[in-house]
Amino acid sequence: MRLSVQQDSFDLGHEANAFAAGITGAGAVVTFTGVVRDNGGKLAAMEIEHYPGMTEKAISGIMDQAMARWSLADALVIHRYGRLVANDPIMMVATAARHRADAFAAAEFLMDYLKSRAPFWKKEIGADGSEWVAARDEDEAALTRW
Amino acid sequence: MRLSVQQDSFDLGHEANAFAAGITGAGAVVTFTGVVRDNGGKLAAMEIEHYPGMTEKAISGIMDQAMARWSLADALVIHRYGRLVANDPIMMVATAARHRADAFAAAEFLMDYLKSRAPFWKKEIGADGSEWVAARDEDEAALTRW
Amino acid sequence: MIDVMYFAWVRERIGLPRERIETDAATVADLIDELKAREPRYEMAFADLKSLRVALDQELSSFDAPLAGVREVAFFPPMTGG
Amino acid sequence: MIDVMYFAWVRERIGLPRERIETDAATVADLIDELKAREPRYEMAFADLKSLRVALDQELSSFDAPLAGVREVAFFPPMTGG
Repeated sequence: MRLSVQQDSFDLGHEANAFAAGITGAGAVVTFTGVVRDNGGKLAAMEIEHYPGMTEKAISGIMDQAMARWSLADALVIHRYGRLVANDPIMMVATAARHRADAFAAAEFLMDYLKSRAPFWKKEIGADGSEWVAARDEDEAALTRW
Repeated sequence: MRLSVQQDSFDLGHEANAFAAGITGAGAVVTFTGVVRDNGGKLAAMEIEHYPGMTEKAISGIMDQAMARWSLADALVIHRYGRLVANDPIMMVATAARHRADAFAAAEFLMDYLKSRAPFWKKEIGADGSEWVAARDEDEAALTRW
Repeated sequence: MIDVMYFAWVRERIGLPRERIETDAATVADLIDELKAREPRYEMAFADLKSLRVALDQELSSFDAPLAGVREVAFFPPMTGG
Repeated sequence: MIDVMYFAWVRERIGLPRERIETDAATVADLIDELKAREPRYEMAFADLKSLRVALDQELSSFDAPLAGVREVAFFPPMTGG
């Protein structure tokens, strides 16, 4: 199990390969990667603020829950903060399990909790000003299924 | 949209990066990779037989359905046939969408249909003989949710 | 004349991957009855239809489907891809 | 003495990321009332509690939670990670 909260970028392919190489006995590997959308060219940059200390604590707690709830061989979460531009990777989740249903469910669970329970806040910076990204009702609603 | 039915191995990281680099405007990228399990060291090799022609036709049909049903920016399926050994990648699915729910749903849909509707048959070769992998009832049942 | 193909353990039991067959069978079920009457290895391969699937011209189909116009019939166990 | 932290637009409205506050507030809600009474920028930041979240010692909590023993209080809008 690995968690990294980092300012630096990361390489999806490199991380996916390293994660897959580390697991044994698990036939199913799922990855989710979030990428900065350019909003049709209107986005100049994205600033991600976080709450150092609580971020690691909250995500570790979410990962422990996922490991306990599904038969996971391993799990990985990488989440960036700081200034990002369009097409930068924002974050990544990876899960490995014997059966695909577990790997998919755990990855979706981790994503749903990261969206609404990990202390990150995104601000979109455009040519004509900047704006904090509003939380989506459906992200909060997504938690009720777990 | 890309489909490859191939004997050669592939590199998860390379494919994931190439897929992610090709999409624009999509914030969510999901990959699923199936890996040959070693069954606690009992597996010597896995032979995957397929039905050339029908394989491509069936998978293309499944991918068209996924593209039509969800708002996907792109989709990728790679599936191998021939002789594989433990820890070899068997197949891979990737989906990209604006929102994560679409990317996850489409990837699970593609996997469920690949499992039970694409003409592949796996044979496990062990030290004490070989055996065709039996279809699992839950794989067939998984199709009813779509 | 029709191309008949066998995959996985169906191929192994029958002992060949494909053959061309001269038949007047109206449906897949009729063709299966013809094949079973030929030799024990066919009878063995087609003993349990519940464990078999059929594709007509590379589309999954059913045992009561008509064969008129069909060029390629394939028999195989449930798929185990992914 | 308690550490009070502000994130995202709460931080921007109040104009600082953290401060140490001498308070006898019994609950989070009491602390908010104290802060709002100080200056308009606090009143503005805490105008709509439905759009705010609070963490006590880095755990999500509620506005009616007691502050006894708490060392760090953080106010922020709903999270938008992932």
